[in-house]
Amino acid sequence: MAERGQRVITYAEAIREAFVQSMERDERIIIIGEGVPDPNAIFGTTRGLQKRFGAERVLDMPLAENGMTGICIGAALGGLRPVLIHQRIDFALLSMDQIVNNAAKWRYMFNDQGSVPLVIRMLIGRGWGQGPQHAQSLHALFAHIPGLKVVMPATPSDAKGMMIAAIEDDDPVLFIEHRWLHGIRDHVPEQYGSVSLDRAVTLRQSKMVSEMCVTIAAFSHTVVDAVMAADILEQCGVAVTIIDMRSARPIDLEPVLASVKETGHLVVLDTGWASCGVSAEVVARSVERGFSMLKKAPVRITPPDHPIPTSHYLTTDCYPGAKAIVSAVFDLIDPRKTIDNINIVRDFLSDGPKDVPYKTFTGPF
Amino acid sequence: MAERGQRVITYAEAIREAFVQSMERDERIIIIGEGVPDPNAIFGTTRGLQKRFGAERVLDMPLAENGMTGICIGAALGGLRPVLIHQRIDFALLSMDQIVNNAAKWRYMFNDQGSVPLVIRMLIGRGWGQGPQHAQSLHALFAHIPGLKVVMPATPSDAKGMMIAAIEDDDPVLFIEHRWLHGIRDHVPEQYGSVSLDRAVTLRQSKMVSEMCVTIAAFSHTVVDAVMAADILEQCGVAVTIIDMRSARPIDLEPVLASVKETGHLVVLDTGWASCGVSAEVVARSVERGFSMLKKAPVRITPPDHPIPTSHYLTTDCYPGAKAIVSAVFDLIDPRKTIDNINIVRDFLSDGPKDVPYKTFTGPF
Amino acid sequence: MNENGTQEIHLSTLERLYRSMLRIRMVEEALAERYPEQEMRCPMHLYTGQEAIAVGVCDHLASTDAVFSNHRAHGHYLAKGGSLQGMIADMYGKESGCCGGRGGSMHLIDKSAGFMGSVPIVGGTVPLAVGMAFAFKTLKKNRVSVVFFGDGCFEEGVLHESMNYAVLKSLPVLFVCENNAYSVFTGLEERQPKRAIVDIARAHGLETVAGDGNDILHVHTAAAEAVRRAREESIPQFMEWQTFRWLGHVGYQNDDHLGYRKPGELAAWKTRCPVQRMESLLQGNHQWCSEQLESIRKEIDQEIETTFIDVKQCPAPDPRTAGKHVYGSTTGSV
Amino acid sequence: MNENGTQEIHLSTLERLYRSMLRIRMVEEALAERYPEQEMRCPMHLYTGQEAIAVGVCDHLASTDAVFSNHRAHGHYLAKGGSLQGMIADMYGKESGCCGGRGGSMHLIDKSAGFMGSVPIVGGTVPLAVGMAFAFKTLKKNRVSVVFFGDGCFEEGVLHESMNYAVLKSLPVLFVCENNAYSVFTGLEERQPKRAIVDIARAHGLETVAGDGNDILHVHTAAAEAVRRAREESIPQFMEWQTFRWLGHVGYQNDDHLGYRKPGELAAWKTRCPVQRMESLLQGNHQWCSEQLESIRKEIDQEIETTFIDVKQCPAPDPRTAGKHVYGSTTGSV
Ligand SMILES: Cc1ncc(C[n+]2csc(CCOP(=O)(O)OP(=O)(O)O)c2C)c(N)n1
Ligand SMILES: Cc1ncc(C[n+]2csc(CCOP(=O)(O)OP(=O)(O)O)c2C)c(N)n1
Ligand SMILES: [Mg+2]
Ligand SMILES: [Mg+2]
Repeated sequence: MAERGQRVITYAEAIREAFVQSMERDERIIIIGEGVPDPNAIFGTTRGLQKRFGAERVLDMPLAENGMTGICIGAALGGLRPVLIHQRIDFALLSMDQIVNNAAKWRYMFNDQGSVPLVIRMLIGRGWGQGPQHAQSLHALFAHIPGLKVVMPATPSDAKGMMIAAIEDDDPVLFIEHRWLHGIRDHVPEQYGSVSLDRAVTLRQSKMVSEMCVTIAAFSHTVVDAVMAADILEQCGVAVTIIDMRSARPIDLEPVLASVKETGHLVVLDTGWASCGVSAEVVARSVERGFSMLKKAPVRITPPDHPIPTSHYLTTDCYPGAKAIVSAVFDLIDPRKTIDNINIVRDFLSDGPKDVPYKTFTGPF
Repeated sequence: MAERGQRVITYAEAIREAFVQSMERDERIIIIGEGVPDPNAIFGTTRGLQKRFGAERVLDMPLAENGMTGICIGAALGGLRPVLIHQRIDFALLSMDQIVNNAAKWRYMFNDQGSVPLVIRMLIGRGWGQGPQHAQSLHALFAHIPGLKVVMPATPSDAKGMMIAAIEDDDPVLFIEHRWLHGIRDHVPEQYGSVSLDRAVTLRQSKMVSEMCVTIAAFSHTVVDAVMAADILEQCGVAVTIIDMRSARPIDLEPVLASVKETGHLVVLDTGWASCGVSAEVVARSVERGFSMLKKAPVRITPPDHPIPTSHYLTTDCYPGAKAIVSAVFDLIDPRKTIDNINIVRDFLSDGPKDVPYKTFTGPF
Repeated sequence: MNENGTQEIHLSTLERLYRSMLRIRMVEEALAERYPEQEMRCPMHLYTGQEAIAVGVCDHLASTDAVFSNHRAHGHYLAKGGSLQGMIADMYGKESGCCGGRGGSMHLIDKSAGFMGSVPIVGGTVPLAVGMAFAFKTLKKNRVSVVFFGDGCFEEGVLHESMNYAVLKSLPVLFVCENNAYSVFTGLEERQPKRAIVDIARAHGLETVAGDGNDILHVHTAAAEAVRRAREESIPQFMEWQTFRWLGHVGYQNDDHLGYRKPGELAAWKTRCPVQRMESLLQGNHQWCSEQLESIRKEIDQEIETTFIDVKQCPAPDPRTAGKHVYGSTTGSV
Repeated sequence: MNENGTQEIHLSTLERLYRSMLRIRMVEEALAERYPEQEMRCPMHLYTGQEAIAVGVCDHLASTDAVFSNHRAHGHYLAKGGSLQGMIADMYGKESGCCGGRGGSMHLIDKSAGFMGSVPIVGGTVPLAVGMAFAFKTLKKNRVSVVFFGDGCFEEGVLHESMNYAVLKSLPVLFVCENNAYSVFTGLEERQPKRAIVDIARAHGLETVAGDGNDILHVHTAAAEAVRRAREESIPQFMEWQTFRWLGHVGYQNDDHLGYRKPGELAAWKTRCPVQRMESLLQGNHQWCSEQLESIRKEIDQEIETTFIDVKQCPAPDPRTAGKHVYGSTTGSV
């Protein structure tokens, strides 16, 4: 985890730094994707790489998601270590065949005689009217498939460390970034170093002074919501433990169970739909393994079960944030509490537009 | 549900009958898929249809899953009612883009100004060395997506009634058939009639005489396993209620909750992987809605978390059947019971090859 | 026929084409002007510079013919007769928008005009147009289905699957490839080898035509024949038109300073502005005076201004309706 | 060159080609004979009749060159030098199989021979071969990557995406389309319009050749040049060979009685049996006596018999190992 004293950079810069340091170390790494060398440079994350590492290792590509995924698998089997990038995870649906039928199974079906060291970065869009086909959080589709690793770092230091680990990994890793995390700044180690792909982490743990306590297990950008909610909840006397789940496959339940043992209450947050989502899996496993520790049924907080409309007027309730979390926690630990009669909440939660990551953001996106 | 006195036909014949009766009623229905008019006739389910309804309504197609799905969506928007068939659900991965981005969202994103009355039949393969790419149970990928309906009938009468309902439905319905169900024979109504797509059904309910009772919620072919397990369990004094879930989206939890209220024990069976699967969803919802009724944590019984190998020697434990269910139920209701000391179990469970649906079956498959 | 193989076109047609192109141009200029107000909160891909293609093709279509399109849809939508009010209202996220606000710039529809839908997944609508043509043929409707897409889209496998089926079944479909030489910031040479798109389409068995997409007379004449052959003989057609977008891939600004295009490329294409070429034609061959042009401009301007005023007054949709219409009945909701 | 444009081929080469074709034929005959015993419990797609293509192409490849293939892989695998024992053992589901039993007929691999993998998802390996060629070029290895696929596969969009990239990057890859006119029971005319597959490949910018795939001399000569140009000049190549499978799509039996093929089609193709044509050539032009042919047959027969005996004695894999190798480390398991 990030430590004080390290210099502060954004999530996007952290990914870029992971690329630079990895590529310097290992000549076999190539970066490929629509727009990788272009002026936008995948929201800055690939800026300058082509100049530095040459056009043979840093490549744009045709619009051909399934074909290019297969080509990257072939290149990986041939000794390269490709990182393939999709600017929206929605585009990756075109390549489900190659990801699920080939990448996920190559090592297994050929009895360990080959592996696919391929990283596929997929960005989850949100806000500024991304709409039904550009704002999906589809990671659960991949988390269902044995043979894949599916990580969703939420902090800049994890973004760097997990990208390095993903590139070092000999198996296919889907590296899923929420677009709204890119601007987040935090302390990030300067040196090359990996963060393991299969460990959830306790991000924050407030001291329990009463029975009012809760465990929040959060994926990706919902970690940000969880932190905001925890600020509010703590001021209301609720002790909150936030587990940044980090990975959707494998799911590391240990810190969740350890915390639930103390709190007895679990809230699971995800950016993806509930049904057959990673939130369902966390609930199912928590119950299977921690039934007797739970005082009440775990609660899932996820987007509602419909596509995301474009109009910002319509998306008000599509991205449940801190407010929804606080409400859910109140319901769980003390149903008499309501969010409306707590002044502190109003101070925390702005009524500004909900379709931008921060107030000064302007479109287009 | 099927009633005694009706004539007995197979699951495959029931589907064919649904086609014949639907197509006679509605000229707009077309059937399209690789091999639809060929001598194998999709395992008999499309036999004779081309002769009867003509080559304009009953069509073979090129190998182009994504394109043909889009073409069927376009045809549906243009006033036809296509039924598209994939001989293996694994091939449908190629068409995830059209299914998820277009079919599932058309009505929603265009504010109810169009709908996609499309049925996509997908067959789950199993046995006779289908192996890693031909024996996947991928329905959870679709069950995650709002805008789709995903049904998995387990009985011949449901196969007929739900196919009729799927064809009548104005929204995209994925009709998922387990290959091993095709040969199952049962009473099926002769007349045209639909079975609703969103209702689970209590298939069997044994009288409770003691505390030893359990609710089994089963999808698709696992209903067959559940019935076998129930036969054994009942002889051991365990009362079993089997809910045939019928649909993976929507999931109808009412009969499950009603039964769990009585039994306090829930076992969920699915042919698909556990992680982010429909079994996870059933467990999560049962807990969310029935926490206080559950005496113990629900149990999931699913294939192990790896691809299916080809060798029949290796698949012994890949398809947990009646034996695994009986064991799990014993663990749940009385951990001292073990399957080995119960003679009756041995009589029920054969040691024959596990890669064929019935003993007289011969390959190739 | 003149030297371009184009027919002499009646003045009333020229005026219609001019009006249609100019209207698209002016609507997009108005959008660009207002976009920085941050009230149209959705990605927008302006069509400026490419107007001749949409207009030249759609002029031959009836409202019962179908058009599908992509992320860069404004021109196709307007040329096909889609409601201006419906489009702009959707960009503002309003209830009266053509998708009730659910779509925005990237998802347009106006079924009454035969504009059957545009979506931003590249290639997403191509097979849909083929499927619609299949329905037209099966249901014996005397209609044509048209799909507009870019040079980038041609790289998607689904396009080839769609062409194969269109030819296999002799469907009344017209593929219109707008080759503006870029996909976002990426030039054609980084995505496709040096060979002609249209040659691949022809090898698939499609009837093809290619040319200068900024020459409305060429587009219009070729499209007349293509639409006729598709409609009357059910022979699928493919057109590849060279053109250029003037503004950035997304957003409202010129982005030429970013340096991803060849120097002078934009300037050269601007001299081939389809709107201006038509103005010269009208003023030259047909002796129109500038007042005539000006009055058309005024009319359109009036329409646009009124529309924006109307749209801004329209009510926003109720967020509680966001969950509606996932399914036709309620049976599907989980 | 002779009239077919084929080079005169040295007798030792002819013998090698003959042996390789005959061996594939005899292996598959032996498989068909034993398949009904229900001990090889996996779907099998026999290559009988098409042997000249695999053999004619693979004869020019080194074991460091890569071959990828599809569901109908036995011929490609054996022609490339894949272990017979490894293949048959996998069909029997044995631990010593080339995939430890995890693959069976539809998933073959022998990396030591450069047979890099076959899978039954149609089109699945096509981009992989292109990617491997990309790695060869990037890593400056002087190698060629080859993929075998059928006429049905040509309908998959991924093929076109793969061709586009191969040409764009000038990769040392050879696409070999085995056009046996059927996909399962479905004739070409129900899946593709009347135009040549090879023309589409050529329009993509590939160097192409097409011809009678049962004429080993033609295949062999053309492949020599194609492999040379791919290897030395890194120019991607495409071949379309007409051929015919003798047996059913899957399984071990002749299925001609089902009537899905044109009457007489199979019989006509059988007269063009590549093995027999080579025997005639050897006996005619090269005055081989039938004893010479017979002794080769005996040798192969011996090898096959021994292999089956060996394989049957091999141990079955332990079902408790079925969960292994999902990931390289244990970190991925859930
Ligand atoms: C399947 C898919 N891949 C990538 C994108 C991102 N994207 C949106 S528009 C676009 C450019 C498409 O280029 P072209 O088809 O030439 O159309 P143009 O923008 O030039 O009009 C890209 C890459 C997408 N929307 N969908
Ligand atoms: C993506 C996909 N679609 C469909 C199938 C079913 N299938 C298996 S082999 C085959 C025929 C392929 O025909 P072709 O490519 O001509 O090869 P051939 O069998 O003639 O050698 C089909 C349709 C599949 N395996 N994968
Ligand atoms: Mg373009
Ligand atoms: Mg074939």
